[in-house]
Amino acid sequence: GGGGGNEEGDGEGSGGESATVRLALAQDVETLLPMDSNVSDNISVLDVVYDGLVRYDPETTEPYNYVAESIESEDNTVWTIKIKPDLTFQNGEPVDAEAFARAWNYAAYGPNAMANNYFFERIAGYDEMQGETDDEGNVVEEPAAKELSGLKVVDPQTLEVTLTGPFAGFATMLGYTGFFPVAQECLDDVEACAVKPIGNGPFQVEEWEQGIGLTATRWDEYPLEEAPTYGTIEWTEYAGEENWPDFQAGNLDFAVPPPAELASAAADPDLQERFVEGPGAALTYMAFPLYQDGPWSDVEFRKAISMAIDRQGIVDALLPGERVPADSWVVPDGVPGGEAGTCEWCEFDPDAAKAALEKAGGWPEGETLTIHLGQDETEEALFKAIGDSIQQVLGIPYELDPTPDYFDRRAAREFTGAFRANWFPDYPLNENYLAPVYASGDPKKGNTEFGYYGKEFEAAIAAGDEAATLEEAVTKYQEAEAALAQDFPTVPVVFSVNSYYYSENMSNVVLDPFSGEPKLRLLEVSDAM
Amino acid sequence: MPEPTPSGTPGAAPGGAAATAVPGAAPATGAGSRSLAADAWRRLRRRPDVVTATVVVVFFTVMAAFPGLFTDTDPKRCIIGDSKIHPQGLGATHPFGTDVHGCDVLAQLAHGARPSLLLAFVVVGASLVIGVVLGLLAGYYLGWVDTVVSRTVEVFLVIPLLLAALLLLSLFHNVSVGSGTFDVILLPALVLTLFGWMGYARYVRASVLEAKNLDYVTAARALGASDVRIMLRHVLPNAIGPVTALVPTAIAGVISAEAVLAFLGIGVRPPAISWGIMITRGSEWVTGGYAYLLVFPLACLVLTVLALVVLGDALRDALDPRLR
Amino acid sequence: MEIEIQAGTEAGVPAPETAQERTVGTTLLEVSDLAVEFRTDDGTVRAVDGLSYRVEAGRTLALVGESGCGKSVSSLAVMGLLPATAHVVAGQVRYRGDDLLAMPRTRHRAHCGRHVAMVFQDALAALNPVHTVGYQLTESLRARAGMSRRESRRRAVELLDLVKVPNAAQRIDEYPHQFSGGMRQRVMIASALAMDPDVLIADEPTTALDVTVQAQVMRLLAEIQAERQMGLVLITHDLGVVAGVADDVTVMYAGRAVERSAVRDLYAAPAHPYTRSLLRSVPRLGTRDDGHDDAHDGARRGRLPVVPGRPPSPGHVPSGCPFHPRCDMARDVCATDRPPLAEVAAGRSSACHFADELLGGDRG
Amino acid sequence: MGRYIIRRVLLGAATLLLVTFVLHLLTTFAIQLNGSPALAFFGDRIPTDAQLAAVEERYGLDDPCYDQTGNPCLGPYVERLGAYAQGDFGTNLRGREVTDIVATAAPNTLKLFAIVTVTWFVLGMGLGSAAARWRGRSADHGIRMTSVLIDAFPIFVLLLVYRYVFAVPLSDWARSTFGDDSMVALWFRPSFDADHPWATVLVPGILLGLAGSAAFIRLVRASQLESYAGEHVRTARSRGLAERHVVLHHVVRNSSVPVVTAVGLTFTEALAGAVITEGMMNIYGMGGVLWEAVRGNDVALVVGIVTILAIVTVVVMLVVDIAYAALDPRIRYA
Amino acid sequence: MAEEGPKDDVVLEVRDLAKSYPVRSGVVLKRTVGQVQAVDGVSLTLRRGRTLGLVGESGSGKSTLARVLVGIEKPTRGTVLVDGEDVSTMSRAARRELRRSVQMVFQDPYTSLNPRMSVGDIVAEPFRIHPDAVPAGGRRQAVAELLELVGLDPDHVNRYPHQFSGGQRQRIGIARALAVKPRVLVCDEPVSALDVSVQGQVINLLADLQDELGLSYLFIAHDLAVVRHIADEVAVMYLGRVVEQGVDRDVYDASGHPYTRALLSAVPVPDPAAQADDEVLLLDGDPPSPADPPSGCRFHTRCWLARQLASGTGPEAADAVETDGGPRVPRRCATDDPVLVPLGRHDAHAAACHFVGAATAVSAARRPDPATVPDPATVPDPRGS
Ligand SMILES: Nc1ncnc2c1ncn2[C@@H]1O[C@H](COP(=O)(O)OP(=O)(O)OP(=O)(O)O)[C@@H](O)[C@H]1O
Ligand SMILES: Nc1ncnc2c1ncn2[C@@H]1O[C@H](COP(=O)(O)OP(=O)(O)OP(=O)(O)O)[C@@H](O)[C@H]1O
Ligand SMILES: [Mg+2]
Ligand SMILES: [Mg+2]
Repeated sequence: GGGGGNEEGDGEGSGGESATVRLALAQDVETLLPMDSNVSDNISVLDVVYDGLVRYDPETTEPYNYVAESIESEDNTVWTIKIKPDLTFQNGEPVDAEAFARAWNYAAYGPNAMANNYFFERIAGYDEMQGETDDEGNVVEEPAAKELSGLKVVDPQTLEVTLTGPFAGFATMLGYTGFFPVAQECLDDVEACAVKPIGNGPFQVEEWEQGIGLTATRWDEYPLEEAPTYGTIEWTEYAGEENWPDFQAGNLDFAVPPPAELASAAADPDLQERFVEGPGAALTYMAFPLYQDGPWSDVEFRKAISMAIDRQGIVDALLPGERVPADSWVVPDGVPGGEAGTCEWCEFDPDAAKAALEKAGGWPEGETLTIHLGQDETEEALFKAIGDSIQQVLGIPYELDPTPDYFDRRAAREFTGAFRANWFPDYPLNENYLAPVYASGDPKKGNTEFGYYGKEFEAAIAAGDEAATLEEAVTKYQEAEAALAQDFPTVPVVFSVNSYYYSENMSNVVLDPFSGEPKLRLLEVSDAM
Repeated sequence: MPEPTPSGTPGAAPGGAAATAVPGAAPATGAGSRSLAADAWRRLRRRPDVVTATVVVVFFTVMAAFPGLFTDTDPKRCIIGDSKIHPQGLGATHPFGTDVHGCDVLAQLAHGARPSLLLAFVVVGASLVIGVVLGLLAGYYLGWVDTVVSRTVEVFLVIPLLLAALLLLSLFHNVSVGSGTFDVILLPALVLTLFGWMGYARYVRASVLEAKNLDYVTAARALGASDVRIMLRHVLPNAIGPVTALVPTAIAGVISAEAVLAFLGIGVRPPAISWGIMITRGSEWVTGGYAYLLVFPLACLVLTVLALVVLGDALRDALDPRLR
Repeated sequence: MEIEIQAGTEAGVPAPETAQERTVGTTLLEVSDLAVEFRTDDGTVRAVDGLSYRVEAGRTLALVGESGCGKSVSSLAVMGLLPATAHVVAGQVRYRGDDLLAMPRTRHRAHCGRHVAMVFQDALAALNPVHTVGYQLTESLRARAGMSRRESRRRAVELLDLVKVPNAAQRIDEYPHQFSGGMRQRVMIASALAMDPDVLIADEPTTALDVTVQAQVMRLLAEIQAERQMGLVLITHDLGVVAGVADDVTVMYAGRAVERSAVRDLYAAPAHPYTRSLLRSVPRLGTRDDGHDDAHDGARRGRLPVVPGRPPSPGHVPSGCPFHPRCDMARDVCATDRPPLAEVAAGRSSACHFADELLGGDRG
Repeated sequence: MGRYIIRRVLLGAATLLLVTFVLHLLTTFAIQLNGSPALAFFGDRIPTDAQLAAVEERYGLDDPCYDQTGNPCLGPYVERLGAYAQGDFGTNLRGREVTDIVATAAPNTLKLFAIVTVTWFVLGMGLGSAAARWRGRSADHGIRMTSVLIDAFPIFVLLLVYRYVFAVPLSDWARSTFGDDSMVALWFRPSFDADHPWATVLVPGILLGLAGSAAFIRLVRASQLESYAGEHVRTARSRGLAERHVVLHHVVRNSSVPVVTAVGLTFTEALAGAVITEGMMNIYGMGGVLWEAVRGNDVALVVGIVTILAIVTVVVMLVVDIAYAALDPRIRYA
Repeated sequence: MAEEGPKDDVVLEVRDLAKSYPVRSGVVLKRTVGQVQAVDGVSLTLRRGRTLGLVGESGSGKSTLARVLVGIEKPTRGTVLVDGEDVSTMSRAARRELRRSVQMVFQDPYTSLNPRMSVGDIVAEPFRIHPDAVPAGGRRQAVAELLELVGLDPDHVNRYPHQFSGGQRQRIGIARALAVKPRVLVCDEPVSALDVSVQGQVINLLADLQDELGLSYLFIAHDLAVVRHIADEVAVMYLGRVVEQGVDRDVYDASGHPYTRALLSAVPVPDPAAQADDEVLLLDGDPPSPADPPSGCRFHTRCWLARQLASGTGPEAADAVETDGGPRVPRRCATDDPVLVPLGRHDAHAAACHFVGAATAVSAARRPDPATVPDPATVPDPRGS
């Protein structure tokens, strides 16, 4: 990491303050409040507007201290965070322990309904801030507390955090958007702040015309080191992903071609020079309603399905360069603890698949396998191909059921067949791929989504949480993944791949393995305009 | 030769004398009363463009009815490894190539004809009936009938199709509609009909407002014709012009709307096949060098619509005696 | 067939009428040998078959004849307004020597309205329902002579006044459906007169008018004619009107002229049996030939004398003389030979084998 | 007539009430059946009841009636009406003012519609009249077939091909020929630019208009043919008027009732096309906003936007109905 | 009187009938600026088997009256009695039956035929509406006979109205009206577009039908000779009012109203020699607008008699007043609305003129020379005798 000071542009590439980066932004971004921002688009904006306690290494995704001077814990339960001195918000307010406590309390308070509320689950006093609801979801009891009891401002530069139990990965979480500090002025008028944030990062939001575009300019008094040299970032909001022609016409600096254009873009030598690629963090997998009796209750059936999917063929035909076949439950590259090949039955093997199905007792005559999914064209294409593959190999007729109320039906356990699922991690740790998805602690019902309960798995996760060091924890979590592999509740299908084409003015383009977005703080821009 | 009497035809039997007066005139009973429809049929048969169009329509109708005649490949047999094979020409395994998923394009075209055409005709037919009936009643009676119809039209016009489509989906998502052809198109047909009749109603109402004041309508009323008769025989035939102009293109509209609905999840659901779905999917690949994925289904659609347009226009002309 | 075209003298637009003086007796319009055919489902039908007539400045020619004998169709042919299913198969229509039918359509059209104007038979249908009467009256003035809006409005009132529509100033803003049948007919006449044409073809211009207004309108036409030396072709069934205003009469039967004569001669001694029967058929105001008394209950009045039989339809015109099946003088030759329209006396022509007999007999 | 208009305005208000109510019902049932839109907020994560309740409250979906399938939820409806009466159209799920959203989105959509309407009108009147005038000749066949051909292409195909095949080379060419910031370069921009709304909405508008024009061309042709058959056309010709004048004043004018109906319907029909066009050309407009709102079950936004659309529609319909009487004096309203 | 038959002899009777149309102005926002009194207080009776001729100025409300009679228009005021029964209070079924028994021939043969129906269908339509009129099998024959009856070629059943000439279309309209053998036929200028020969045939036909079937006709025409020929009684309308009515001979030979006299004098005689020396009693001035009818006697603005009287020597001359812009007329004419007064030999003959006597007196001569009109003072008051 690291960039130069404000004045000196290093080398011919840097165009100085007049240079502009033009990016696309999804139109459904509605807020820039850090506590409320949980999709990659506003996260990527906030990444230059705010500074977190830690930041992640673009290569390894290892966290390193940034606003924090140090983050320490004896027991992985009580954490002491020291904050660098003399830091301020763009409005002049100090960035101190109070600024963090203020933000975290606001986010954790249930009635504020912040999108990142759940990140604070592990901090002591979280439950008291949530209130009670009855079965119908009506609030029966107001929250007892307005502040997290586990949060203590020791002095302006020191914050002490007490967790409900040990968690070795806590420091890793702190670079996430939800943990950014906010100014008092921001909380005084949250609505204004959501549109025009008061950040502490190298850029400040100039104007945000919602639905149309967002402009950020460099904050000249930025005190820390990771500041780019160019002056302006312009985000144009897009309703869909239809921005490739704009890139071609020179109106955007970064873009990804649609599937049909992939081949021609790859064949263009000029474009190939301006191509960057890196592993992604998202996993697409296929799940089964284990809460229901069906052929899928048999693990052999699930294996049969998994081996019947021609992952490589599907990726090559539909999404070359955008996905890679998955053979594990945690993305192998870029996330601590990620390992390739943990899934033994993720190879396409028609014969083995047929044999497994045989073992499982076959598919009931005359039935159709329903595959539930949300309304997304890419996914529909993907799962149609999966369905075709299954039908081809196992002779199981299938039917796609794209529904708009996918999440609701899934939560209500209404699915009657296989369904697609996605996981995009919140912070780079293998734990985040496992615990939130599969752990439930409820042997009867299993987890909400698909009714899975794995005894060994739960034990390994718990052991990981209690581990003394992060390394140790990661190993434990890997054991959990191995347990999962044996139970085989879900079928990993594909991992995402991050890639971008960029314009001639861009150099030093590095993709964040985690969000897949270009690292704006590392980017160098020549002033071609 | 009649007796030349200056006082003219003698009193009784009026008509009798006159009939013999013109030699060479065919006896009155000889001329059967040909209907307008029969007339139209006679003149349509003779036009080459009509014949061509009929052949096209029959071709696709047969395709819809018996897709097996055109291909013996199962349209649902999709092998991802065979993805995007370019057309190989007739006689080969994949005469029209394969799509992204490795499904045979020809097989899909043949099997996609039925849902698409059935849907188009059901929707256009049903909305035509609803629209024409309501428009006719509104324009003819005015008063409260018009108020009710016009308000209903407005309400339906402003409620977005997509919103209603989504609602209907949620109403029906637990109802298993089955997988027969008609079941497959039931939901989209319902939605598109419910939100497709208003235009016809407005056009018909407008023309009826004009047509009902014409003298011959008054004349029919004076004859004691019932309102139904006046509407059907006198007002409607002279008010239907704009609507007949819209119908053939509406068919195309329905087939493309079906594609949008399919995407929403209430159209013809994949892996069921329809031209609409093929067009939507094909359009994604048209720029990547796989134009045939769009061209084939679109050509089927365009051909059908063109044929219908030719037929529709010819029919309209044939049914307008004033153009003779 | 000779076609005379004044080689390129005036391209398209005819010269303003002031350039061409009208003196009584100048031949303005001459129709010769006109034949019109319709294409129908039952084959072609000849609606007009060899019609000739001549219109002179300041004179009125009456076209009379059976309903359906081709009077309107021939007029439409003169105006170049035949429907698409009809076409002229023979003959010429010369306006001041130029054959209108040989001209390109636009040039022919340019003659319409200004040189040859027409009043249509069906007044309501012929008026545009969506334009005000005032607009339609002066449309040609505005579009062709570039008259201003205000001036044309004034002119519209004048024209409507001219044809005795009450309250003209107000009614020019009304629409045709608000006018009574007679008023519509007067509007038609007024609009045809708007451009001050050389020749006016009036197709039953007064059928919907009461006799007082009819008299007014006919007098008006006569005045205009006298003043401007306009040639008038009057198509009518009212032999009383013919007697009152026409100078010459052409009697048509089954698409062709069967008698041509000056009006007085015709009434005095018809030279064709059809004409004779027509004249006999006219109901007369004064004569109640039945002699029934005041008590209406008993005896019925007598019947009107009529020509027996049905008029031939253009599809089935009898051979020989088309009138022979209904003719009280018919002999064998009539069924086989078609008599030509031939001069039978000074200024009189008749298409009857026995015209001499007819004239002689009447004289004697 | 004056009374007719007053009555129509009152009826229009009633329609609005009805529309908002029907919408309210639809969206309420949708929520009751689909479950709370708040769930989508959590994506693949499963919220606790408390979290859900908090989000629901923020979305104004906390009224218990939303959990009882079949309950028409009159309370929230009345509340909403009250707010509307005070000009408060509420906020969307994310707390943004509906009026603010509309204020940003509506002008772009209206620009699009203006171009669509003009395209329709010009093409329809021009080509439709030409086809009617030369009925049965090759011009007629050509126009009809071409228009149907274009019409059979779904709008998204047209836009897609334009964007991916034509826009970039055209835009490059325009930039090199006329300069980077020239009007022409803007015309061919592959997507909308809020700074130059008219220039960048031109081509998409024309394409959308093109896609819908076939029906309109055919409509114009059909109604003009009807007029051509009228005897009054013969009268006009007998006046020696130029054919152009006859066509304009006696054919076009007499066939204007269906045309006006069509123009009246453009607005509502174009909205469906606008969803796609706006999405593909990245125009921030009513179609796209509504589409997202519908998909996100954003009740307040849906009802707010549709109410505004309904007002426009009701007014347009009223104008059209009045125009009928002005265009055809024979039409009388009781 | 002899012809005052029993009451049930009357098939159709109208009492004090009025019909007005609103006059609108403005292009978009139309306001009603007045009323056209198309028909204003007309009372008439039509007897079984008789013909009532209706003549009058164009625009005087004849067609409107006819339309009200057959029920196409609702009267603004007054009642229509058919067989003594008030039409407005009839049951639906009765009204339907009524529609069948009262038929109409429309004035405009061009617009009253559906352009999309073949002639056969048009003429057969009444059979379809009233299926009991002719058994289904015999309809084709019946249509052919009807066409034959009105002098059209039955081979033309498959043609469409636009393929016929004006007169032919008029005959189609007559055939249609005759199809269901109505009891009353309202003919609105049924022969105006026919040549005299066909006209004669049609009129003979109507007369025959009347003799055979006892039809009653309301016969509207401008051709007074035709009316005289066919009608038993005649009513003369002027500006929405009946100004004179009576049996034909009385009205024609001893007209009591100056308008009737003017009408008669204007009839063109089909004899050029005779016409040259005929003096037509031309009415001066414009026909007044029915939207704004003149005060007093509606005819006074154009009345030759009133003008004569005003310029004569009698008491009326002394009393004469100036109408605005118009001629001097006797005060009574300009202020008092005359009522129908009986005159002449029959009670049925009545005219609405203040100076009926004066007009009758000059009626003796068929074409009165205005100069020889006797001084009204010397004319005995008809009511007095
Ligand atoms: N479009 C047509 N198609 C076929 N025949 C037609 C058409 N128009 C007119 N005719 C026939 O041509 C003949 C002449 O018609 P035309 O209108 O000239 O008669 P007319 O002399 O004006 O009669 P009328 O006095 O009744 O108006 C008629 O027999 C009619 O049937
Ligand atoms: N629909 C209408 N709206 C307004 N005024 C009308 C309407 N119909 C008729 N009138 C007016 O009523 C008056 C009487 O019309 P009507 O048609 O009854 O006259 P008419 O006696 O039949 O005349 P004609 O002999 O010319 O046919 C006219 O002044 C006419 O303008
Ligand atoms: Mg004629
Ligand atoms: Mg009339």
